Amino acid sequence: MARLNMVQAIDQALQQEMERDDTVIVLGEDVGKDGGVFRVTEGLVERFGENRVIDTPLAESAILGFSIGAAIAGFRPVAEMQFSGFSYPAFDQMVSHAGRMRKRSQGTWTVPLVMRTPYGGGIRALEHHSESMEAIWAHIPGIKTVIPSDPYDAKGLLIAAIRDPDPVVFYEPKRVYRAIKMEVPEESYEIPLGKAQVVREGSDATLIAWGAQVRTCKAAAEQMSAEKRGEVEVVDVRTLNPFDRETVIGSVRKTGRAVVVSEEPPTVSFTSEIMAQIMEHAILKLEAPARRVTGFDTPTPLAKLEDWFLPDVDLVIRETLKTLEF
Amino acid sequence: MARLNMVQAIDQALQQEMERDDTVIVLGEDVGKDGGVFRVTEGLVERFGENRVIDTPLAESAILGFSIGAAIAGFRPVAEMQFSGFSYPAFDQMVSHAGRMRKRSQGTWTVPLVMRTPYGGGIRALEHHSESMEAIWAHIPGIKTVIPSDPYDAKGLLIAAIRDPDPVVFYEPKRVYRAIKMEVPEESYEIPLGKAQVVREGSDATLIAWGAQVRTCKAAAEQMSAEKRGEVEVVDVRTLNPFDRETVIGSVRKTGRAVVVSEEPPTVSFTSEIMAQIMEHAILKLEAPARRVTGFDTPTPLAKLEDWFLPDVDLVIRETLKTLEF
Amino acid sequence: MPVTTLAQFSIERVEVMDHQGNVDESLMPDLSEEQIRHLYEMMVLTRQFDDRMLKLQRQGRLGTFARVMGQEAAHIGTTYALEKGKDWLIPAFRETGAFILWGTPLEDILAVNAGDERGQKIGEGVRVLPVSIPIATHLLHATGIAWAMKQKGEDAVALTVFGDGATSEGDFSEAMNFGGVFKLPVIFLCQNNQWAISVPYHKQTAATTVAQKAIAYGMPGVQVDGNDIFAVYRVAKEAADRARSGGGPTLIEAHTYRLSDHTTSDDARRYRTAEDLDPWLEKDPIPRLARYMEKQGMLDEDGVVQVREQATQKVADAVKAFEELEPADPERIFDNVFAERTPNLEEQLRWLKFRTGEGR
Amino acid sequence: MPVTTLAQFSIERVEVMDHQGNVDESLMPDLSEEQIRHLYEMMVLTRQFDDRMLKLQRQGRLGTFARVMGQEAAHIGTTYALEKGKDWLIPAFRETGAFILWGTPLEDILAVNAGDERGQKIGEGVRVLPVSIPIATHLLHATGIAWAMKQKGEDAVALTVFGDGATSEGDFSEAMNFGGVFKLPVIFLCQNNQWAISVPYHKQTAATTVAQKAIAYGMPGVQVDGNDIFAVYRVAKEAADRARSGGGPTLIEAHTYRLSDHTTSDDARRYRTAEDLDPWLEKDPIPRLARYMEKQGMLDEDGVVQVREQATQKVADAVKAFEELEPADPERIFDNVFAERTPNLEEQLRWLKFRTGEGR
Ligand SMILES: Cc1ncc(C[n+]2csc(CCOP(=O)(O)OP(=O)(O)O)c2C)c(N)n1
Ligand SMILES: Cc1ncc(C[n+]2csc(CCOP(=O)(O)OP(=O)(O)O)c2C)c(N)n1
Ligand SMILES: [Mg+2]
Ligand SMILES: [Mg+2]
Repeated sequence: MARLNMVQAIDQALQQEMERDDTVIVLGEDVGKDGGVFRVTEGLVERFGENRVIDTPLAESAILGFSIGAAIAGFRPVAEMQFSGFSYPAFDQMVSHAGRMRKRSQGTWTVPLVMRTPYGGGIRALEHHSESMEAIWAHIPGIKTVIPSDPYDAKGLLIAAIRDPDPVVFYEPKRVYRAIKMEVPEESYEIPLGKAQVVREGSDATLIAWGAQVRTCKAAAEQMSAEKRGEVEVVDVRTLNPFDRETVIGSVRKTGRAVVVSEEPPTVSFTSEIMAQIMEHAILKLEAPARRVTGFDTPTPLAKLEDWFLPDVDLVIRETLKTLEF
Repeated sequence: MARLNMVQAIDQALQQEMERDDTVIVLGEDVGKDGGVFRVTEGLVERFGENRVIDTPLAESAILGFSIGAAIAGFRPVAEMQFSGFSYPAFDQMVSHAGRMRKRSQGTWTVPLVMRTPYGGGIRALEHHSESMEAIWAHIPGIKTVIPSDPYDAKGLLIAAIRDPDPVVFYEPKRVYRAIKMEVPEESYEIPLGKAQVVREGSDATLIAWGAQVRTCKAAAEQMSAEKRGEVEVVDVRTLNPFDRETVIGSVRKTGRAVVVSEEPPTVSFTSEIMAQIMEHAILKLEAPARRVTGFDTPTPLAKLEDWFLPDVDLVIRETLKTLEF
Repeated sequence: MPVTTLAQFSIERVEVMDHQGNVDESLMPDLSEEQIRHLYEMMVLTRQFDDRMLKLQRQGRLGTFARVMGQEAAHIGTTYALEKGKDWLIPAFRETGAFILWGTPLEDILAVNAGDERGQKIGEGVRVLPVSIPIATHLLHATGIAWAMKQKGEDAVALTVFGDGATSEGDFSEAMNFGGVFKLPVIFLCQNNQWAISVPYHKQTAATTVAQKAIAYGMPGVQVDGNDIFAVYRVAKEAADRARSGGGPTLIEAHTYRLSDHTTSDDARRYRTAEDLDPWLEKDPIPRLARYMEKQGMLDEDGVVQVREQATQKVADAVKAFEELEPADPERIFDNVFAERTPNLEEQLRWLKFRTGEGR
Repeated sequence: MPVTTLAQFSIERVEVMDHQGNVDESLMPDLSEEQIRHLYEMMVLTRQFDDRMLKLQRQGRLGTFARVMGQEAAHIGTTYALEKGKDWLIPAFRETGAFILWGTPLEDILAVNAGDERGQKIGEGVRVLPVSIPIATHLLHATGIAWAMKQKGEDAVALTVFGDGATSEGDFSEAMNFGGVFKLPVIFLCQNNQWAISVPYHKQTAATTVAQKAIAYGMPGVQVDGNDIFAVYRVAKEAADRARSGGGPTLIEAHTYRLSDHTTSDDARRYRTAEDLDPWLEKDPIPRLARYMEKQGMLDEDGVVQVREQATQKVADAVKAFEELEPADPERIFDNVFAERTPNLEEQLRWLKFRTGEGR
C-alpha cells in the first residue's frame, strides 16, 4: 500500500471517481493546468481533458450555481472553492438552491454536487486564509457537511460524497494536507457519510473533534496516557451534518466526561451543537460538565498571533484534566 | 403615549435618528417612495429626501458593501434587506469586511452600520420569505445581532443599534410587525445592546426565546399559570451576540429548568449556543435537562404546512411540563 | 500610435408587428396559421388564468403571487421558439404563460400558489425548473444546464428568464460571463417590464438598454418589442438556432411593461403614475395579435369569443381540481430533503407525529 | 419600423509614450520635470522593495505576498493623478507602489506581510483602505465612499484598483452598476495583467477588452497602455477631473502584465510559457520612462545610479526598523474587534492570559 498525504489521497479519489463515472467533473479556480493552488487536482486535466476539469472564471457564486445546473442535468460536479474564506459568495446558492432543489421539484431535480474547500489555520497564511466557518454550512437544511482528519478518511469520505445523491460540503483541513502520510489503499473505497469514528479508545473522558484538531486530541490523549493521567477516548466526528449521535454521544455516555475541541469562533459553532446534544442525550451520564476548547470570537489573527488562537495539545490536556479532576 | 405596532415603532426610530443625526441614511430596495414592502420606511423619503433615503438597484451584496464604504467615510447607514431570505448575497461583505474593518485598519476605519431585515415565519409567505437563519449572523466575529420582540423594544434597540459604533444585524420578526400594538414613548430612548430581559418572572422553569417566539412563550407561561401548572419565567434574549449570559443563564440557575424556543432549524442554531451556555454555566443548578423547541432541519415548509414547523403554545407547554415533571 | 479604436458595437431593436397588427413581411417569422392561433390561445388562457388567480388571492384562497399581465408575448413567444422535451426552461416567477405553454397543469400552479408543495412536481419529460424567487440566482443554473447539454452532445438550448431588476445582481453578471467564456447554448431573456417593484428602470441601471449589457460578456445582445409576439419569436428562434449550432449565448431584452401591481401584496399606485402606465395599456400584446389575425382572416368575433370561452372552461376545471385536492400530509415536510431521511430527520418526524397526534 | 439601431459604442486605447521613450506631444500630460522624476523614483523604489520582499520571503521572514513587478506604472501613475489627503484609494493587494506613493512606511508593509497586524495601521490623514484580499469585494466600498464624498459636497474622488480576474465576480458588476446609477465620483482601475493566477485573460471573459464592460453600466470605459506612465496618468487625470465635476465614474483598463509569479506561493512556469512572458519583459515601464528622461536630459547614468542607491537605502532602513519591532502582544487579538470589548471577549481574554501565563 502506498503512503500518501492528504493532498495525494484526495487527488487519487478524484482520479478514480472520474475514471469510474464520466459524469463526475471537477471545476474551480486554477484546478486545471495549475492543479489547484494546493495541487489537489494535479494531473486531472492531463488525464481527463479540459471538458471535465474546468478552469472557471473567478466567481464563486457562479462556480456553485453552475454546478447546481450541471447536477440537475445529470452530472456530478466537484466544485473547488480555493479557500473556505472565499466560499461565502456561494453561500446563497447553497442555502437557496442546492439544499432545496430536491424539495422544490418534489424529487424531480436533484443536486449531487460536492463543494470541496481547504479550511482552518496553522499554516501562517494571509487574512481570510485560515478560517473555520464550518458551522454555517452544517446549519443549512438539505446539505451534508463532511470533514476528514487524515488521508485515509479523506479518500473514502470524498468518494462517498461524490456518490452521494445530495449536495455535500467537503471541508479539507489544509494544515493536514502535507503534514502526515499514511497507508492508503490503491483501490477505491467508501467511508459512509454520517458516521463518526472512535479513533482512540479510553474510559476516562471523551475528546470530540474533527479535521486538524483530531490530531491535537490524539496527541493530547497519548501524552496523558504516557503520563498516566488518564485514558481518554477520542472521537472524530467526520460528518458534522448528518451528525452521528450514536457514536459521539454514545462515547460521552460511556466515559461521562467530554471536551469538544475546534478552531471555530465558539459562539454558535459546531461545538455549541455538540454541547447541546450532550445536554439532551448524555446529561444523566455526565460526571462533570462538558467543556469546550475553541478559537475566540474575534477575526482569526494574522500569522504572528495565530498560535494563540488555535487549540494545542497543552490546552486540550489542561481542559481535559479539569474535567477529570472535577 | 401613542399605541404603535412594530412597523410604526421602527419607522419612528428611523425618523428620530435621521432627524437627530444627519449622517444617518436609509437604503435598500423599495425603501423610498414605496416606503418598503412592509411600510417600515414610510414617510422617510418625503421627509429626508432621496439623498438620505435611497432606493438602490436590486443587489444585496452592493447594498451592504456600499454601506460599509459610506460608514467608513462617516455615515451611519441603515440598510434594509427586503427579506432575510434574500440577505445571503450580503453574507460575504459582512463576514469578510464589516466584522473586520476596525481590526484590519487598527481602529482607523469603522463600520457603524445597521442591516435591518424582516425574518421568521407565520405569515403564510412564499418560499424564502419565512426563514430564521439568525445563527449565521450571530456566529460572525465583529458584528452584533439584535432581535426585538415587541414595538417598544424595537424602537429602543434600533436606536441603540444605529448609535452603536460597530455593525449590527437587526432581525425584525415580521409576524409581530402588525400583530400587536403597545404604548411606545414619543421621545427617543435607547435599550442597550447586549442586555436580555426577564419579561415574566417565575420560579419553576425558564423559557428562553427571542423575536416572535417570546409571545409564544409568554402565552404558554400565562396559560400554565392560569391552569396552576407552574410559574414559568420567560427571558427575551434580545441580543444574540453579544449574549447576555448573566441574565439568561442567571435565570436558569435560579429556576433549575430551561426550555429554549426558536423557529430555527435546530442543528447549529442559536438554541445550540444557549444549550452550550447552560452546560457550561448552569449545569450544577439544573434539576432537569434543558430542552429545545425549534423548527426542523428541513427547508421551511410552504404556507400550508408551515404551522407544523413553527413552535406553538401547546408544544411549548408540553415540553415545559416534561421539564417540570422530570 | 496615440488614441486608437479597439472595438465598436451597436445595439439593435427588432419589431415585426405594429400596434394595428400590420407586419413587416420581410421579418415575419415562419409560423403557420395553426401555430399563430395556438400562440393566441395560450396568451388568452394565460391572461384569464392570471385574472382568476387574482380573484382567488383576494378571496384568501391563494397566497401572494406575481401577475404576468402584459408580458404574455414576451415569455410565451420566446418559449415557443424552443422544443419542449428537448430544450430547457429556467424561469423566474413571472412566466406563468411559459409553464402553461409547456403543459404544467393549471391546478398545480394554483396549488403552489396556495402554498401546497405538491404543485411543485415537474411533469414527466418536461425540462423545466420550478419557479425561482431569489432574483437572478437561477441564471447560473441555466449555464450549468447548457454546459451539460453541450458536453453530452445534445443540441438542446437553455432559456432562462428574468426581469430588469435582476440585471443588477452579481449573479446575472457571473452567469452572463460563464455563458460567454464557455460559449454555452443559453438564451438570457430579460423581460424588461420597466419596474422592479417600485424602482423604475432608470434607477436600476445607467445603461440605456439592457441589451447592451451583452457587450460586457462578448456575446450578442438585442432589444425586441416584447409586446410583439412575432418579433419576440423571431429573435428567440434566431438565438436558439445560433445556440444549437455552437454559436453560443444571446442576451434578449424584451422591452415590455408590467401592467399589474408587482404582486398581489403590492399597490403600484403608491409609486407609479397613470402617465407612465396608460400608454402601455394600448400596447397590450393580446389585442395586437388579434388585430393581425383579424386582418389575415384567421379570427373573427366568434373566434374571439370561442377562444375566450375555451380558456374560461380550462380555468374553471383547474380551479375545481385544485379545490378538490385533499390536504397535504404534514409528514411531507420530511420528504425530499435528502434522498433518504437521516436519523436526525427520522427523530424530528417522530416529534411531528407526536404533535399531529399520530405519535403514541 | 423593423430593425433600428438604438445605440453605438466604441472603445479606445490611449498611448502616449512608445517603448523607446518617445512621446506624442499632443497627448503628453502636463507634468513638471520634478514630478516626472518623482514618479521615476517611486517606481524604482517600488521595484527594489518588491525584490527585497521576495528575498525576505524566501528567507522565511515574510509570508506569502503578491509582487507588483511590471505593474508599477499602472497603479503609481493612476494614484499620482489623485490628491493625497483628499481623495481615496481603495486597493486590492497588488498596489504596493500606490501605498508607497502615499507614504505608507515601508516597515509597516513588511510587518503586515510578516503577519503582524500592527503594520495595518493607517497613516494620519491618509484616505487609504487596507489591502483587500477577497477579490472584487472592495469595489463596493469605493462606491459607498464616493457617494459619501458627493453627499458631503467634497469634490474628492475614490480610486479603486483590481485585476482582470476581479471582473468576473458579481461584486464587480454590482459596484459598477451602483457607480453608474448614482453617478459617483469613482474611478474603477482594472490592472489587466493578463492572468488571474493560472487563468489567462481569454478564459476569464469573452469580451475583447475590459474597457468595454463599462458599456453595461452606462459609463465611459477606456483602455490604456498600462506600462506607459504618461498615458496612465493622462487617462486617470481625465477620469478624476470628470468625477470631480459631477461627470460620474470611469472604468480604466490598464493593459499590463504580471512579470512575476502570482504570489510567492505560486510557480508560473507550471502554466505560462516563455513566449507569453518574454515580449512583456521589453515593455517594462521603468526603463521605458528612464529612456524618455534620458532623451529629455532629465537623467543620466549617474542619475540612474543615484536613484537606485537612494531606494536601496530606504529599503535597508525599513528592513532594519521592521527587524527591530518588538513581538506583538497576544492580547491584541481582542483589540479592535469592537469599539469596546464585550463581556464574552473579556472572558476569552482571561483564557488567553491563562495560556500566555499571565493569568493566575
Ligand atoms: C435576491 C432577492 N432580493 C430581493 C427579492 C424581492 N423581490 C422580489 S421581486 C423583486 C423585484 C424584481 O424585479 P425584476 O427583476 O425587474 O422582475 P419583475 O418583478 O419586474 O418581473 C424583488 C426586489 C428577491 N426575490 N430576491
Ligand atoms: C473571492 C476570492 N476568490 C479567490 C481568491 C484567491 N485569489 C487570490 S488572487 C486570485 C487571482 C486574482 O486575479 P486578478 O483579479 O486578475 O488579480 P491579479 O492577481 O492578477 O493582480 C485569486 C483567485 C480570493 N482572494 N478572493
Ligand atoms: Mg421588472
Ligand atoms: Mg490579473
